[in-house]
Amino acid sequence: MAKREWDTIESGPPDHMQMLHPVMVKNYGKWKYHERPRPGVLKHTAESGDVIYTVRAGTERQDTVDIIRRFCDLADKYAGGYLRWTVRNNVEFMTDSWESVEGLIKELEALGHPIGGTGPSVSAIAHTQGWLHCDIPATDASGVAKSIMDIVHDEFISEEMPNRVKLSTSCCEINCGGQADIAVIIQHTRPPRINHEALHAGICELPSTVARCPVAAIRPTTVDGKPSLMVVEEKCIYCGACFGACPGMEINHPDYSKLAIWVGGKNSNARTKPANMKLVCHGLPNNPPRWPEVGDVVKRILAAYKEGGRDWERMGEWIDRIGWKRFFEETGLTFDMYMIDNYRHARQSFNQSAHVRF
Amino acid sequence: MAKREWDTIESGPPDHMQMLHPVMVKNYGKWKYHERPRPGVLKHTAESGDVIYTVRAGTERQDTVDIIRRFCDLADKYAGGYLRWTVRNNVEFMTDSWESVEGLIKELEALGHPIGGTGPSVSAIAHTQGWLHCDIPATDASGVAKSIMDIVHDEFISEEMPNRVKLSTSCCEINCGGQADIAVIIQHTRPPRINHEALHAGICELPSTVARCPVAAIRPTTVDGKPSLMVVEEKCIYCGACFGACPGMEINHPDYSKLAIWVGGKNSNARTKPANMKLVCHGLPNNPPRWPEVGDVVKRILAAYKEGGRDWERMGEWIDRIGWKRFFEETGLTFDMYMIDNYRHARQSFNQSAHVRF
Amino acid sequence: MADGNEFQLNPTSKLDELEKGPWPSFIKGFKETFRRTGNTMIRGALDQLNYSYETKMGYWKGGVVGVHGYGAGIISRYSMISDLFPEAKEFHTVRIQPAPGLHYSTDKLRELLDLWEKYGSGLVNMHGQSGNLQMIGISQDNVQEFFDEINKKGWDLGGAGACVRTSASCVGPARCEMACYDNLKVHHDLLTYFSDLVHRPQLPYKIKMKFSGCPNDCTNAIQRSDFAYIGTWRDDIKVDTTELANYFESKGLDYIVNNVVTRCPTNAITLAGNTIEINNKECVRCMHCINVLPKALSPGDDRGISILVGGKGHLKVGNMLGAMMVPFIKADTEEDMEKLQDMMDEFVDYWAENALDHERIGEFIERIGMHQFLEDMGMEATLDMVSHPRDNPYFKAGHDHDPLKNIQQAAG
Amino acid sequence: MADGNEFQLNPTSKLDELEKGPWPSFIKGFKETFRRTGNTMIRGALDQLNYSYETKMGYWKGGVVGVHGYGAGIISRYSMISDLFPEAKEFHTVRIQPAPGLHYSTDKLRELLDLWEKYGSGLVNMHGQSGNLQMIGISQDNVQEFFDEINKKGWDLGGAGACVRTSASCVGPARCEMACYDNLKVHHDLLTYFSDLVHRPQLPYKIKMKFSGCPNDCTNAIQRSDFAYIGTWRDDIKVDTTELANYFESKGLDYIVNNVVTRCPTNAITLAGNTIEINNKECVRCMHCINVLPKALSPGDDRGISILVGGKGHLKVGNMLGAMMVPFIKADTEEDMEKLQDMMDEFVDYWAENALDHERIGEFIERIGMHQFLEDMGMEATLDMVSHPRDNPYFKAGHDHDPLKNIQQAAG
Ligand code: SRM
Ligand code: SRM
Ligand code: SRM
Ligand code: SRM
Ligand code: SF4
Ligand code: SF4
Ligand code: SF4
Ligand code: SF4
Ligand code: SF4
Ligand code: SF4
Ligand code: SF4
Ligand code: SF4
Repeated sequence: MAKREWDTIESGPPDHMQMLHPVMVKNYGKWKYHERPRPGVLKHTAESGDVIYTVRAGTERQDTVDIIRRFCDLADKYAGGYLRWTVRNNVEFMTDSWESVEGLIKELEALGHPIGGTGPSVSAIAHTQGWLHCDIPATDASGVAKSIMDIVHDEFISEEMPNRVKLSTSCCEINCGGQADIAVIIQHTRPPRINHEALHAGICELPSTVARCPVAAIRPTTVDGKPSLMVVEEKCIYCGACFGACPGMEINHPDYSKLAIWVGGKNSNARTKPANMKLVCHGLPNNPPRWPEVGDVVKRILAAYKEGGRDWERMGEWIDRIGWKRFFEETGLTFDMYMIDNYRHARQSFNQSAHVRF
Repeated sequence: MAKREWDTIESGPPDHMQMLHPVMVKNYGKWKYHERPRPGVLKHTAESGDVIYTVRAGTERQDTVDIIRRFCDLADKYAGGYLRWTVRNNVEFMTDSWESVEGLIKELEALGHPIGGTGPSVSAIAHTQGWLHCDIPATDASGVAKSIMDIVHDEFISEEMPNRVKLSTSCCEINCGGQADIAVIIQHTRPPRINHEALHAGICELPSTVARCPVAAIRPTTVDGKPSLMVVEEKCIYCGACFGACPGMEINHPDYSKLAIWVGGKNSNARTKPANMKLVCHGLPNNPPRWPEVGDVVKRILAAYKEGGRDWERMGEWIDRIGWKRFFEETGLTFDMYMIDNYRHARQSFNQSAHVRF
Repeated sequence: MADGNEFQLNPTSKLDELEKGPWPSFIKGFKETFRRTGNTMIRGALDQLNYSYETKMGYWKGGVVGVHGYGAGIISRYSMISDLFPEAKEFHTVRIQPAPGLHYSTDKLRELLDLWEKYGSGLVNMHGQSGNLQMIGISQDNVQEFFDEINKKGWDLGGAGACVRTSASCVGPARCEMACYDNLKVHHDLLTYFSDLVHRPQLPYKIKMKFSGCPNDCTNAIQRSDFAYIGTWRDDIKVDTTELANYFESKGLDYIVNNVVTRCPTNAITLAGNTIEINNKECVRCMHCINVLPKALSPGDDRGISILVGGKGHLKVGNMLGAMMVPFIKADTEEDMEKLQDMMDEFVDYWAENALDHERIGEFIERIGMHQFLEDMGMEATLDMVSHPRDNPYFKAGHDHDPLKNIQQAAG
Repeated sequence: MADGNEFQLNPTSKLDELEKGPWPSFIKGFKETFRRTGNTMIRGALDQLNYSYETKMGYWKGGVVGVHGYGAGIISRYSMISDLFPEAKEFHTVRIQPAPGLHYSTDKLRELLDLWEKYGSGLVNMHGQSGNLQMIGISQDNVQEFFDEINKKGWDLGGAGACVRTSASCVGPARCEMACYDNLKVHHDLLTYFSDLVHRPQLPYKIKMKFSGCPNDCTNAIQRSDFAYIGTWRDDIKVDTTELANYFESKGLDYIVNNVVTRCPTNAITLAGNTIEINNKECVRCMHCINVLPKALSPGDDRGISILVGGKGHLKVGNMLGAMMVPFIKADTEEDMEKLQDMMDEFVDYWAENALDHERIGEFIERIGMHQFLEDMGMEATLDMVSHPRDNPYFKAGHDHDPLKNIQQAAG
């Protein structure tokens, strides 16, 4: 490498003002209201009377320079040379002309990018790196994401759900994908096997690996005369936290790493407070490339919610209203013991009342 | 003592059927509905058409053979020779004649027993043994109870509250008095002083005293060459649990044992689930024989609830509706840091949302 | 001690303040009985209590007092300042189990009072928070004789210490139209069945049972007992349409809407013209609508008990409310009662064998975890047990679980 | 590797399945770019990914790759099976901080893409869950040069490891009428202010901030960040009465009742004839009514930020939601911004000095307790911080507390 001539400028994030459509600069902070002329299109009106349309489209999320350049082409052609991404990896083009909206829709659809994800639709799934890049994944989140989005495609391009539906999927229990109305997350079903060779090779700091375990199940030990670690299997809760600290704590397994489904996460403060999602199905096979069993469960849940939810009722709010018993009935899923919490705050989730449905 | 001639019969609780008014035996399990002709009087109608009136009166709770014999006299005269007590220490006389009801009311009132405690009234306070009998009390629950009941007497004999109001008071933090709409409970404000002499005298089992501490603040130590205990003051949460296990752990103090007020406990399952009560005032002086500061706070809370609560709304339900901020405003009480939970499940009580009232 | 007159009280300036005011005064009562009986134990107790009011400290300490063959039932109290107040040097309490529901006939009660006046102080606590009839103030010498006498009359001691405790029942079917099971009988039979464990502390810690006829839970069972027996029903709420119409007429539509329709916790009730409709599938048996409209609505006919486990007081973990463990069990026939007893035996035995010293069953379950508990007890997990499924991923289901079995069965 | 044609892919029978279906296919995209550029790193990555699909295991391991002077910003990945697939032996990710709100001009973006095609694989992740523009696939040799080039164009690296992380903002005032503060500016300024901590891991663990313009929290800040900045307002909801009347007309009374009046979490909204009235004292700023009636209702004028602290993912304790710590702080002027920075400094410094290794601030507060935290931070406890006061008696207030002071003052 040649001698470095550039002195780093710790510039932080670039200034957003240079990245905005002129109508957005002009009306910055002065928007008055919005409408949704059709699925995938927003219309924001400013106090000045100015209008900006947004066209939202689904993307690969694991993109390429070619894909992004095509978006840039479209932005240049229709949107004044500006575009943005949503927190859910959808791309958005802003324009003040309805003709541009129509042009964008046509061209995006021709390129295979569905228009939608607005209002009470199922938006793009938030997902994580998986086998493509992460060092601890037990599945490929991108593949699960693609497989699910293929199934819910029609719900992305329409607005027929009771309220917004947010999906996520994560390739280990850490859950970089976050809380969602429906989340598909890896679940480990046995303790890590310890690769003593690897530990002997010194790839891990043993004390910090021990410290990482939430239930103090890891203990220092000696194997073949050299320091290593052991796991007290009765204590271990199969969380995989140790694997993040130390690759020698092998938690992943082609058959014993499964998928679990969680529902009712909510992040907004609208009406009810934000809520954690709850476990409703576990032990689904990790079945690439299409994970059909996962897709089936997601479909069942969406169908029941679509049928039963009231306007503005998020997934979790709908379930709270009808009760968990009916949720399981209507989705055909089976409640079992493992869905009863037995971790630190378990008691808070017990039914501490005589309230009971028969 | 003379030689024992009687062989114990482990008879358990006596048969209740021999203790019931004939109308109650006849209509056992076949009651149809009830009404409240006036405060302190219930009228139950059976499927058979039979009617039984109940007259409920307040008592000393720490009673005497004389008091109870007078009740027996009244029961013989008006109630067929039967009577009962409620779970809140009120006495009840059952009769099928309205004249008897009137007679009972007259005579009970003449004896100083208030008629009431039914429907949406403030019923008799549940209380505990205190200095009269317990071995660990820091106050006299009977005295606090009498002082409060004097103040709320008018609310006992009328039915003007939004819903039933249940009070309790306890003479140590163990709270034998139980959860209530308003509870007055001893609160310790410093760690136990250790009476090493007493410990040396062997009055306590040291290991079980150590084990009793919820936060592992007690440690074995040696004092004057003999085994004793010590308290890690930073850890100690002033709960007094150790004092129950060992009188040498002197937690009580005339000035440093204070009174705290808790509100919103609910035991019934009506509408909302049962709920624990919450701390709203602490550090009140332990001020016998009349505890005026406690009475004042209880009065403020009752007044605000009476004014603001809706029909059928229990204390805690009312507060949930108006919000805790307004509860503190309307009662004039002051929220402070100590009212924020910092024990094991503290996080569950944090405001994990952007919901905020200004 | 006052000179001369043995019926003369010593000055109790603090306590005298408690004679004032409209509520019945226990101090007045104590003085009255002392003045009649001259039982000096009362005077001693008043003196010591007044001293407590002055010094703001308590002066009783425990010890061991019991009756032949029993390990529990007497709470012993010795004065720590008997040099000052020798008259109440010993001041033990005898805990007596009353009939379920705290029902009495005057003849049975008078027998007891007479014996108490003979052997004890004459002070009586009706009742203790657990439901005992507490006779306060007796010296060790008299305890056995007093017990033998009352035992002859059919009374037995209650619990104290690490044993099954005296229970409480609401008035139940004796007078309440809401009662969904015969809680008085179940109380009576279960406590009799457990007599050995009531009288002889041999458990890790106390066990309390409370019996409420319906979810109004007038015994505070859920909060105050390890095993709360709450009456409930499985079928539909019974509606008397005539009485319902009467309510509409007498109370008015607004009242019904504001106090019934909008107050149902699950919105199971809808207004339908001039009447209401109840969606019984959504009803959680909270009792509210029945409470407001008792003439028109009542619990269904298929009645039984919900059992909640693990309620207890503040000690160590803060207040614990019982949690639903057995959503529905029948208690009609003798066979039902046997099943109930067997089930209770299993609960108690399992806890007794595995709990730590001074660990209530609620704390025990919290420590070992609900999964272990259910597995060891051979109980099936049901949604009734929780408000919602778990929200953290730390569970160990094992890899042989097949989540699709049921779905496929339904499809196939 | 395929023989002959360097633009020829190897068979990836599993991945090919992911080319089917209506949703855009990342596999198609990868293949397209490989076919155009012949960048063998893409082929290697596809081969290894296909192998993962066959064996159901991942094959990347970490290492240490960085740029001059920085300790963070690159996620290094080495193949564990480079003997099988040598073409993606190294496959590091460069995390780049985009502009707040993920806004781009095509010219700035194209510059970046061109450089990425030159130095890296051409694969791009838009965006990572934390908000980074992630450039996936570069070998160590090229990292410094790539960074220097993009840094010249005004781009900087994001966070990774035990440092302040790249933040996320919603679209904010750029396009959203709900935005209650200039979240894009606050994000920009704070992250710039914290640049040193972004680039040089020197903290116990990661710190994330997220900036949502209003309580709809479109960045999921409360759940996913240690510091959630949520726009809010203190005065009354603004009502455009004409538009409100229009809604009543166009949507109908039923719609307003069923979707607005009955859905307010605190019943702050009442129907008043053909309009609604909002009791702003009862309003908890949940946004719902404004969401349903955006033309008629909008946040008040006295706007600012609520800060919630302690949100984070599953690790160790299960999901933690942030808790309200600062109910209201202004962020209008430069002075306001300085106050905000100072406050953040205090939070971060205090945590950094006292937390354990790998302990997020939410876990830290849970361990030391809220009292300690508030005292050390010199913060006043307010009711906004809790859903309700404590329900267990285990606190140590000390005996010098005077609960009657305020009452007496009010009276006096
Ligand atoms: C573009 C975006 C912000 C961004 O900077 O990227 C955005 C934009 C808007 N959101 Fe959002 N939300 C966006 C992610 C979110 C998220 C986070 C997420 O998707 O992970 C949430 C929280 C989700 C949760 O609770 O789990 C979110 C919860 C809301 C809500 C509350 C919905 C509710 O009832 O719970 C509203 C209010 C509404 O629906 O009117 C809202 C409203 C809106 C409005 C209507 C605001 C406005 O007036 O412009 C915007 C158009 C929405 C539409 O799609 O119809 N936005 N919104 C995000 C689009 C994501 C996507 O591509 O699908
Ligand atoms: C790339 C990304 C997933 C994605 O595809 O988008 C990601 C990927 C990783 N996360 Fe994450 N996390 C990513 C967003 C998140 C989020 C969401 C967020 O930031 O909003 C969370 C939940 C919020 C939080 O911070 O708690 C998240 C919670 C974690 C955790 C658990 C932290 C916890 O205390 O619960 C870990 C484990 C750790 O830090 O030890 C982790 C660790 C990791 C590591 C570094 C795995 C590891 O320990 O080696 C992953 C590197 C993957 C890779 O090769 O690139 N990641 N991670 C996201 C970052 C991209 C970006 O910078 O934009
Ligand atoms: C007599 C007694 C049972 C007993 O065996 O002793 C009793 C008797 C009745 N209760 Fe009760 N309750 C009795 C203690 C309780 C308790 C426990 C307590 O007082 O500590 C509770 C739970 C309190 C709590 O939630 O903290 C209790 C919660 C109720 C409720 C639910 C009220 C609510 O809305 O939360 C009802 C329903 C009602 O009010 O219609 C009820 C209803 C009734 C009814 C109307 C039942 C009936 O149809 O006969 C009885 C007449 C009540 C009246 O006073 O108007 N009873 N009731 C108890 C009288 C206590 C007293 O002297 O004040
Ligand atoms: C007498 C009574 C208070 C009263 O005036 O009514 C009482 C008095 C005592 N209770 Fe209690 N408890 C009484 C009902 C309760 C209740 C209420 C109930 O049973 O419904 C509770 C709450 C429910 C529960 O069991 O948790 C209660 C929770 C406790 C506790 C805390 C238990 C816990 O795990 O939280 C203790 C401490 C202990 O057992 O170590 C305790 C301990 C005690 C001791 C034995 C104090 C001691 O450890 O030395 C007190 C003896 C006082 C005495 O001299 O008579 N008492 N105690 C009540 C029993 C009378 C009766 O048998 O009828
Ligand atoms: S969820 Fe787990 S495996 Fe997936 S990217 Fe995050 S840390 Fe890696
Ligand atoms: S998997 Fe989790 S519980 Fe098991 S040893 Fe590793 S860190 Fe501990
Ligand atoms: S509350 Fe405490 S002091 Fe009072 S009787 Fe119960 S154990 Fe004794
Ligand atoms: S008062 Fe409580 S916390 Fe303190 S030493 Fe005694 S048992 Fe432990
Ligand atoms: S618990 Fe039910 S059955 Fe028992 S008295 Fe109360 S209302 Fe009646
Ligand atoms: S009992 Fe309660 S839950 Fe059932 S219908 Fe009546 S009010 Fe609703
Ligand atoms: S968080 Fe609020 S301000 Fe930001 S985009 Fe969502 S609705 Fe608009
Ligand atoms: S913002 Fe929410 S809390 Fe406030 S009035 Fe509207 S709906 Fe009610």
